[in-house]
Order: sequence, then structure tokens, then C-alpha cells
Amino acid sequence: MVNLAVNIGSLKLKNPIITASGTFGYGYEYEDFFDISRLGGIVVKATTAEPRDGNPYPRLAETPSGMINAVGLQNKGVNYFVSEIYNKLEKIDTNIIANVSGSTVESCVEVARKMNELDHIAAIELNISCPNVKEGGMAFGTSVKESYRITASIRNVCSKPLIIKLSPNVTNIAEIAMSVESAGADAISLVNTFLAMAIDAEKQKPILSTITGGLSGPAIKPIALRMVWQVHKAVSIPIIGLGGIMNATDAVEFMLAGATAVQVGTANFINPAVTMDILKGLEDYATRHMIENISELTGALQL
Amino acid sequence: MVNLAVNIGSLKLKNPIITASGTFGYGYEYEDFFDISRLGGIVVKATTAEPRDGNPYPRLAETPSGMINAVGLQNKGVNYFVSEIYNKLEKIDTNIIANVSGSTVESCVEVARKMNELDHIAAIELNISCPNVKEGGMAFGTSVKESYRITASIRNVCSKPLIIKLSPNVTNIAEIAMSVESAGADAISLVNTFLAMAIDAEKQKPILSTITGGLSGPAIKPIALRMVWQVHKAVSIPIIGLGGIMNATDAVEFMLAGATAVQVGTANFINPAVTMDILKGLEDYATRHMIENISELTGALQL
Amino acid sequence: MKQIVDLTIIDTVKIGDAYSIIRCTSKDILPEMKPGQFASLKIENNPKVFLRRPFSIHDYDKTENTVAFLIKIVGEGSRTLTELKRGDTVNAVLPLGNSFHFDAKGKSLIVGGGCGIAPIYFLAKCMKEINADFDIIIGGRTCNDLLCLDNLSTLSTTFCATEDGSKGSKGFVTDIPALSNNLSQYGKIHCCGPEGMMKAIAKTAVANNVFCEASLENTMACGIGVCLCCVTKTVHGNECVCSKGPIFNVKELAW
Amino acid sequence: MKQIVDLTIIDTVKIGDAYSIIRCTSKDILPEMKPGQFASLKIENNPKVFLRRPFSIHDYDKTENTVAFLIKIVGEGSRTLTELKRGDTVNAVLPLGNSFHFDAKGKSLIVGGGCGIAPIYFLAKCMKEINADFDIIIGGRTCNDLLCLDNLSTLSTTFCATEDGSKGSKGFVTDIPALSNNLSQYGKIHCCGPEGMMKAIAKTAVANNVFCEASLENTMACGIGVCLCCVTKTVHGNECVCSKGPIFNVKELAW
Ligand SMILES: Cc1cc2nc3c(=O)[nH]c(=O)nc-3n(C[C@H](O)[C@H](O)[C@H](O)COP(=O)(O)OP(=O)(O)OC[C@H]3O[C@@H](n4cnc5c(N)ncnc54)[C@H](O)[C@@H]3O)c2cc1C
Ligand SMILES: Cc1cc2nc3c(=O)[nH]c(=O)nc-3n(C[C@H](O)[C@H](O)[C@H](O)COP(=O)(O)OP(=O)(O)OC[C@H]3O[C@@H](n4cnc5c(N)ncnc54)[C@H](O)[C@@H]3O)c2cc1C
Ligand SMILES: Cc1cc2nc3c(=O)[nH]c(=O)nc-3n(C[C@H](O)[C@H](O)[C@H](O)COP(=O)(O)O)c2cc1C
Ligand SMILES: Cc1cc2nc3c(=O)[nH]c(=O)nc-3n(C[C@H](O)[C@H](O)[C@H](O)COP(=O)(O)O)c2cc1C
Ligand code: FES
Ligand code: FES
Repeated sequence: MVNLAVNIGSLKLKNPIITASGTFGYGYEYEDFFDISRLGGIVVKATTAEPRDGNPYPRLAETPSGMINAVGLQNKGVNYFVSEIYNKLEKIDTNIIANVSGSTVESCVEVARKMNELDHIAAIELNISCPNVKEGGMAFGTSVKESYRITASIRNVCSKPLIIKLSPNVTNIAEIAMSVESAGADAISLVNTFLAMAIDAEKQKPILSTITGGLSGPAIKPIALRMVWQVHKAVSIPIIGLGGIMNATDAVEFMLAGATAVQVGTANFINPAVTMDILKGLEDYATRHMIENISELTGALQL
Repeated sequence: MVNLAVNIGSLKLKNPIITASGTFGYGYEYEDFFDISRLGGIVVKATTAEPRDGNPYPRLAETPSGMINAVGLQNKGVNYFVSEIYNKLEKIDTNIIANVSGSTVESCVEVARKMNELDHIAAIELNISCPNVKEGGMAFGTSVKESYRITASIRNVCSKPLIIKLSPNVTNIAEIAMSVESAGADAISLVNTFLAMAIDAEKQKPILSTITGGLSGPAIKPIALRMVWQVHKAVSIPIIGLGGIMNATDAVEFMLAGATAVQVGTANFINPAVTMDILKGLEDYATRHMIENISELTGALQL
Repeated sequence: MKQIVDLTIIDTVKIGDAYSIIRCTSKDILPEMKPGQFASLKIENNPKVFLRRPFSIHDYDKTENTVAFLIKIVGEGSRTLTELKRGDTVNAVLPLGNSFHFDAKGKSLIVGGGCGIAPIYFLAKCMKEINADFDIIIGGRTCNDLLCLDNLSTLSTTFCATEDGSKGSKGFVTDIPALSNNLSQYGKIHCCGPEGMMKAIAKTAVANNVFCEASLENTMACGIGVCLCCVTKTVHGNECVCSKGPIFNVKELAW
Repeated sequence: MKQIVDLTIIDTVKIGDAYSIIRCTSKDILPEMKPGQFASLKIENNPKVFLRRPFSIHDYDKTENTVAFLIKIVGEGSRTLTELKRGDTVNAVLPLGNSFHFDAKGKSLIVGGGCGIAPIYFLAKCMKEINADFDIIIGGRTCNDLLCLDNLSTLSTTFCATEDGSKGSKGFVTDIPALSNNLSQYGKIHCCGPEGMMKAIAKTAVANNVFCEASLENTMACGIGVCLCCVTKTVHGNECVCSKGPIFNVKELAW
């Protein structure tokens, strides 16, 4: 029997498979497909202080082994979340992680403060990396100073485990990671999407209403893996790795590179039950390699 | 009849299709497959001041819609190039562009100075973006100051059109582009490869001898396209776009985003004659869209 | 309940160059499906396709445990599907989305254009089953785009229009008298087709104060309402076509 | 001259679970090929494979205009190739690389292990054509890995070894007396197989002062010497296996 449990600081996961924000709704949308309480955790879709209608259509472009989205943090705001959504999440027997987003430090603090009061929210993931909003978002995640400032501000109001989700659109990811670590982050998740663009050559127009959007899927996996590796060498807080994970092998790769847990995003669209395949595959892998505790994989890359 | 000719500053190309450095050898390796003089230009493989044996094997990992290489600028040095290779290039009736690389400004200057004396070298592409060498390389391309310094130094010894090849591994590509423009670059080519990593999950080891390498191929196209678009808005010198171009549609997309010409890299490995298919497709596209001069496409994206 | 199922192709029928109907079964009992709902099909063996592709339920036979799709070839995904052969499998997530709000009260009108005829056939079949009174109008560019005309005609009075006049009346479906003059005879209109066509119908319907619902298309990633990529502008803000639709009361749409 | 050709599969023969021989032709005249050379095959319809895959020329028949490959299934690319059927096409760049330096002077030895037997058959056929005097040794883990044994035996004396002793002598090819004791009877040794096997042979050959060449494998991107991904360490520094090889005099290798 493999022990699949891992810890992200004080956050205990029954297994390292978490679903990524924006790709798994609030979880219950997937209840038809499998028992979602079997997940290690669910990061629910981004919540902002005010309701947001998101970007205009079109918001999606397919690319080689990937997709670009330009959703733009559409959500009904934190108050709606607290009053209408939270009670449905209480029934889900796994870690529910809130994804806090916003265009100003103050608005993120407001959301975090409200989320912090909800018992069944196991942790807060601060999204400082959304490429699809005009202000804030990625701007926080691409500056050492700004990423420190916003992390420290959220830390102030957040007694739950605080995970900072980094943007990959930077020259030096390790620098940003160290900055949020020193600002009090309990963990780091990376990567969010890469700023990208798709063009309709026949119409001679951008495909997305916002011209650029965020690239996700297997296309970005090699870069995401490199960043997890670099950050693993630079910080001592746990890392949640993601970016293009489609199967158990991909998940193992991220763990070997230094991730304690992983998130699965775009793959949920291709196969709504993919996380269960990954979980099964991870267990098989551990058995095959005679690994007792899956946590042994973290950073176990042999050089 | 479509006029396919384009100008990169004073450099005149019979068409916008150039082959990318490191993916087309010295050109003559492809003579069996098609008449290479039909290309708009050929960027030959990187030349450094001293001979370099490159990185140890393995140097290659396949990834979703892409590949990672860790060649590490293997070449026999500029003197060998001048005495043994150059005379074979003289016979090729298209623009031969030298790709100048090195780990110090001085060594790049030395190569550029020698290349500058060769009549049949039409232009110099300075590679400040190789992710596969310990010193220099990408380090020049990820700093505004360093990229300025090296560009200005090469400009001093280079009377030929000077193209600076940028690294995509940066937070703000437009900033770097403006820096090399102000240092005297005649054109910009982007992108070089993305720093990436591949792991063999079964062996629990990195696939590449150097752990990380450079990602190329269609996987990176959406990010490359976004960067060309950003740089197009920021500078007024011509841009040569590349990154994952596999067919004529891809080439058109790069031109619409702001490229005056394009380079084809990894695609040459999948189909050694792909550039001729792209050329034909570009001509068909222009005919279909009633475009008389292909240069009309540059930056023609409708917003 | 939504399911992920491996469908096995029983037969494929080409209709002209551009369309194909693929009929499938499954070793398990297919979930109940309603007209207007769709499936999200996985495209295998094509490196150019990454995401699933949405296709309306063209036909569903509970007793025979079959489901059919009418597919227009417009790109790599649809082409790959039409190249599947008897015995091949295709993975589907289904049934997705809401369904047409049809009933047997009064007289209804069903309008389909081009591959918008796909859900129309299943709808007409279901309406016939409840003995509803309804007319059908279908349209297309040429007679080759008038899909399933014969099958539809067996279900109820079917008018048709082609832009080139090669069959039925020449012009758009909106030129057919049932739609242009006599609209108030209908209690409900259900339509599916090109957006331009549906907008024109919606306009007349609203003017005549007739209930009208339209089946929207959109590019989709998840198909189940989580990615928020497939939104359409409604009077309530952006709503997902895959989960709040694909069938919308045209009054709700910001058309 | 290297060419890009669409090959049409004439037949495929499965050998056990792990191997397949695919024989192809082309509507155009295939370029002249020599033993030891390889082709770079494009894998279609598999999203998991991006680059071409190199395979040795297992057989080439000029008069019949055919070329054959012996393929061991090790991953997605090789599996996809072995699933091709008669009439399917596969795009190839060929012929690539150098070839074995064989001749009819003195007596030669050919050694093949596992799927390293692929180029060995074509080599033996060509040596037979010039009436060369040669012995063949092949080895494999079990008798299932002793490929083409019958065909090889018709060409010359063929010894074999299996690790489990299920056929021929038990052990490695290097345990066969021709290799272990009698090596100096040979003027030249040509080998292809697992690196460990070739290194062992090379060691004995060098010790006995016998010319020995080995066919190397490597992961490749371009196959024509431009990407510099497929290097092997030689006494002259890193050299490309695809263009300077795949056949190397073992003395040149930094083994
Ligand atoms: C709910 C729903 C039900 C549908 N039902 C059917 C059906 O029953 N039969 C049928 O043939 N088609 C149907 N479609 C459309 C079908 O999904 C698309 O034609 C298909 O996804 C195209 O995939 P492709 O890979 O062949 O083309 P792509 O290569 O993806 O696209 C080819 C061209 O078609 C355009 N395109 C792609 N998807 C759409 C779309 N959804 N709407 C408009 N233009 C598009 C692209 O912009 C591009 O120009 C439906 C769509 C939705 C959302
Ligand atoms: C010049 C040359 C000639 C060859 N001739 C033949 C031949 O005639 N018949 C034959 O069956 N194979 C031959 N090979 C090996 C063949 O190219 C590989 O088996 C094939 O590329 C694997 O592709 P894949 O997609 O099936 O496996 P992948 O999914 O790419 O790899 C599966 C596993 O095999 C390993 N692998 C992949 N390529 C190689 C390689 N080149 N050498 C060693 N291990 C590898 C990988 O590391 C991985 O563990 C030759 C290779 C070269 C370089
Ligand atoms: C449609 C879509 C919506 C997303 N929305 C969010 C979001 O609201 N908050 C967030 O932090 N990340 C969001 N992401 C990013 C993902 O959580 C994830 O970081 C990214 O997609 C990379 O992982 P993947 O390749 O596995 O999808 C979104 C991604 C997609 C594709
Ligand atoms: C094997 C290989 C070797 C390369 N060598 C060089 C080089 O020597 N100099 C250089 O500037 N770029 C080099 N590149 C980068 C390419 O020129 C190109 O910028 C990159 O591959 C992106 O384009 P692509 O996706 O079309 O391949 C190399 C790329 C590959 C794949
Ligand atoms: S396709 Fe994802 S929300 Fe509709
Ligand atoms: S595979 Fe490119 S040099 Fe050998």
C-alpha cells in the first residue's frame, strides 16, 4: 500500500492531485463523472471583490497541444460566493482552496479576509498571475517588489495556509519565488498561463477579443517543469507544480522536479475524469518503483 | 503575379522565407531536397570565436508539439568558418546570414569583425539568446543594459545589416527590443528557444545532459507570436518572426503580427523541403487575398 | 446524468461532399437524451486537434441504444470524425446542455438552416411522438445543404428554401410565407442555424410577440460550464452556451 | 542522393509481439541504398510523436523497387509504424548516413543483436552478392529475439546465442567461440546491436588487432547532420551519428 498523503505546510492532502483554478468550476460540476472527494484538493475558480463579467467573446483559441483563454476572471464576486456558493462546497469532503484575484492589493485583501472566515476553505491561493485583466493580475506577479507587497498584505489577514500562484512570464522565476517566500507565503503554485496570441490568418484578425490571452496545456509543460525545478532550488517552502499535466507520468515529472503536489488544469477539458486516471497511475508508479510514501518523489531527480 | 520581395533595412530578400540558425546547417546539406537559392535567406549555424565541442550527449528531448535541444553552440570556430566553409557558401545565390555567438562581448566582436569582411555574408545575426551555454548567451538577451552594450559593440565593427536575435525568456520583450534598437540594430529576430526541461520519469533523471535546454517547435508559436506583436508596437526597425512556423498560415500570422520576414527552424527536421511548401502557400495566400506585394501583410492585423 | 462513454460506430452515411451522419451505440446503456442537447466528442489520432468538439444529438433511439450525429466538415476535427469507420470508437461526454422547450400546446414552428438541421430532426421526432402540431422549415445555400429533407417530411409539413433556388423557394428561410407573413399562427418557434438566420427569425418573432428560442454555437473547451470560454452576451451578462444553453429564449440574448 | 519519398506499404509481417517487418515500394524509382544506411520515417496521426524516427534499411531490392524495415516496438512511434496496413503510405527521407565498409578480401564476421539484426540482413545479402566469405553471429534475450535466423542461414554460416539458452548457445554472442577464441581468422568485423554488446566485441577486436566497425543508435531530430543533436564522443570530438555514422570504426569512438 502506497501512502499518497502529502503536506503543503499545515495543509494535509490525502493525495497530491489538486484541480487547477478556472478549469474545474466549483467542483460539483464534475460530480456526474466521479467522486470528487477522492481529489487531494480543489482550487475553485477565481473570486474577486466585485462581480466581474469577464472579457467579451471570443475567449478561446486552440493551439498546437494547447489552448489560449481570455476569460478575464468572470465571477459573481466574493459576497455571492459566501452567500450562494460556499454552502454547496461545505459538503465536499476534500480541501477546498479559494483562488483570490483582483486588480488592487486592497480588493485582494478584502476577498482574502472574507475567505479566511470560512471554515471549509482549507487554504487560500493568491493569483498574482492572471494575464487576462488590464490592471493588477500579472503585474503583481512579474515584479519582485509588487509580489512581496501583495503577499505580505494578504498574509496579514490570512491565518490559513497561503499559497501564491506565480506567473511564468518573467525573466527570473526564482527571484519572485524567494520574494513571496520572504513575504510569508506558505507555499508556491506555478505556473499560471503564458501570455500568448492567436491570429486568424484568413480573417487577418486576432482570434481573441482581448488580442492576447493565457496559454495552457501540454505545450507549456517543458517550461513549467523547468520553472518548478529552478524554484525548488531557490526556496524551502513547498511547491505545487502545474502546467500541461495530462497523465500520471507528467505528474511524476513535476514531483521529481521539486513539487510536493500538482494541479491539473486543461486536461480536465479533454477528459473530465482525468484526475482519477492520474491518481491511479501515480499509485501504480509508486508500487512499481517500490515507493512507500509518495512524498519521497519530491525533488528526487537524480543528477 | 505576387511580389514576394521584402527588405530588412538595406538587406533585400527575394521572399520572406529564411531558414533559422542551427536548423539548416550551412544550407548545402539541403541541396539534395530542393534548390536552396530559392530561399529568401539562410542563417547559418552559430559561429563562435574559438572551436566549441558543445554539450555532452544527450542533447535532445521530444515534447508535445516541440523539442528541447541542448547543442551548446558546437562549431569549429570562426577561423575554420572563414577558411573551410565560406567558399562553399559563396556559390549559394541567396542571402547568407552569419549567426554570431559567444560568451563574452569581446569574442562576439571578434567573430563579427571577421564575418564583416566576407563579401558574400549579407548580414549578421547576433545571437544574444542561446539558453545552452553557461556564460553569455541568454544572459545578454535578458538584460536591457547587457543587450545594449553588446549590440553597440558589434555595431561598431559591423557595416553590414545587423540583426539582433532576442531571447523570449524575459518579462518584458519590448524593453529589450527598444534597447537594441537604440544601440543601433537594423533589425530584430525573435524568438530564440525557451528555457525548458524534460525528465525521464522511469529513470528519475533529466533527459538532457545539461538538465535544461531550449524549447522550439509549434508549442511555442502562440508565445512567439505575442512577442512579435508586442515588439512591433514598440520599435520601428523591421522584425524577423520565428518560433514554431510549420506552414504558410503560420508564416502569414507572424507577418500580420508585425514581422517583415520569417525564419523556419524545427519544421525543417520534420520536412526538409518545408520552406518550399511555405513559399508556395504564401504565394497562394497572397493571390487569394489579392495582395500585390507580400510586404503589405506586415503588421496588417485588423483590430 | 452526464457520462463519459466510448461510442462504437455502427454506420456512417455521407451526404454530398460536406456532410456525414454517424450513428453509434455503446455497450452500456446510453443516458437519456433530449432534443437540443449535445455531446462533446474526442478527436483521436489528429495532432492538429487538441480540444473536444461539440455536436448536437441528431438522433437518439432509446430502445436501440443508439445516438447519431450529423457532421458538417469545416476543419480538422469534423473531417477526422467523418473518416471514422464502422467498428471504430469515439469517446463522448454526453448529454450536455439544456434542451428545446417544446410542447403540444398550439402549433409550433421548427426552423433549421445548414448543419443547424442536426438537432432539428431529433426535435421533430420527439414532437411527433407527443402528437404536437408543427411545421418545419429548412434552408440551405443549395439543394445539397437541405439535409434530411425526406426524413423530416415524413414527420410533418416541411417547407424549404435555397439561396440559389435549386430546391424549394428561392431565397432565405425568412422569405417563406409561414415565417414572413403567417408567424402569429404559431405559439412557439424553435430554430437552429446560422446566426444571421436566427437573428432575422428572432426579430420577426419578437415583433409578432411569438415565443422563440434559438440554439447557439460557440467554441468550447470544457462543455460543462466550468471554463467560461463559451459565453454569449445576454440580458443577465455573459452566460455559458454549453451549460445555460445551447438553447436560449431570444429575448434573453443581447442580439 | 537523399530524397523525400512517399512509400506505400506492400506487406507487413509480425514477428512475435515485439517486432514487425514492413516492406514498401514507391511509384518513383527509389534511390540506390547501401547496407548500414537508414531512413527517417514520419509518424502520422499520432499526437504524441513530433519528430521523425530513424530506421535502418533492412532490405532493399533494386529490381523490385522495394525497401523493408525491421521495427521493434519500443514506444509510440514504432508502435504506430507497425500498425500501418497494406496500401497505407509512410513518408521517408532516405537513404541517410554512411554504410558498412565491407569487401570480399579475407573472411569477415557480421554480428547482430536484437533489432540490431535489421541492417545485418541487408549487409549479408550484399556480401553474398560479391561472393565474400563471411560468418554471421546473432544474439537475443530469447529465441523470439533471434530475428531472420532462417533467412540469414541461407546466406552463410550463422551462429546464434540466447541469454536464456532457448536457442543456440546459452549466453551472449561474445561467448560464441568464433568471437571468443577464433577472432583473428577474420579480417573485418561489422556489428550492430546493444551498445554493451558492441563494446565487448570492440574490446576483443582491438585486442586481436582486427578491424571492427559498429552501427550506433542515437536520438535524432534532423537525420542529415544539421541539428547536431545526435552526437557521439569520438577521438575527434563530438561527431553526428546521422551524418558521420551511423557506422563508426570502433577505434574512432571514445568508448
Ligand atoms: C452546441 C453545439 C452544437 C453543435 N452541433 C453541431 C452539429 O450537430 N453538427 C455540426 O456539423 N456542427 C455542430 N456544431 C459546430 C461544430 O462544433 C464545429 O463545426 C466543430 O467544432 C468544428 O471543428 P473542426 O475541428 O472541424 O473545425 P476547426 O478547425 O475548429 O474550425 C474550422 C472553422 O470553423 C470555425 N468554427 C469552429 N467551431 C465553430 C463553431 N462552434 N461555430 C462556428 N464556427 C466554428 C472556425 O473558426 C474555423 O474557421 C455545434 C457547435 C456547438 C457549440
Ligand atoms: C541510425 C539508426 C537506425 C535504427 N534502426 C532501427 C531499426 O532498424 N529497427 C528498430 O527497431 N529500431 C531502429 N533504431 C531505433 C529506433 O529509431 C527507435 O527505436 C525509435 O526511434 C523509437 O521511437 P518510439 O517513438 O517508438 O519510442 P520513443 O517513445 O521515442 O522511446 C521509447 C523508449 O526507447 C528509447 N529510445 C528511443 N530512441 C532510441 C534510440 N535511438 N536508441 C535507444 N533507445 C531509444 C527512449 O529513451 C525510450 O525509453 C535505429 C536508430 C538509429 C539512430
Ligand atoms: C479556461 C481557464 C481559466 C483559468 N482561470 C484561472 C483562474 O481563474 N485563476 C487562476 O489562478 N488560474 C486560472 N487558470 C490557469 C490554470 O489554473 C493553470 O494555472 C493553467 O491553465 C496551467 O495549467 P494547465 O496547463 O494544466 O491548464 C485558468 C486556465 C484556463 C485554461
Ligand atoms: C537544434 C537547434 C539548434 C539551434 N541552434 C541555434 C544557433 O546556433 N543559433 C541561434 O541563434 N539559434 C539556434 N536555434 C534556435 C532556432 O534558430 C530558432 O530560434 C528556434 O528553434 C525557434 O524556432 P522554431 O520553433 O521554428 O525552431 C537552434 C534551434 C534548434 C532546434
Ligand atoms: S465550454 Fe467551458 S464553459 Fe462552456
Ligand atoms: S540528427 Fe541532426 S545532426 Fe544528427
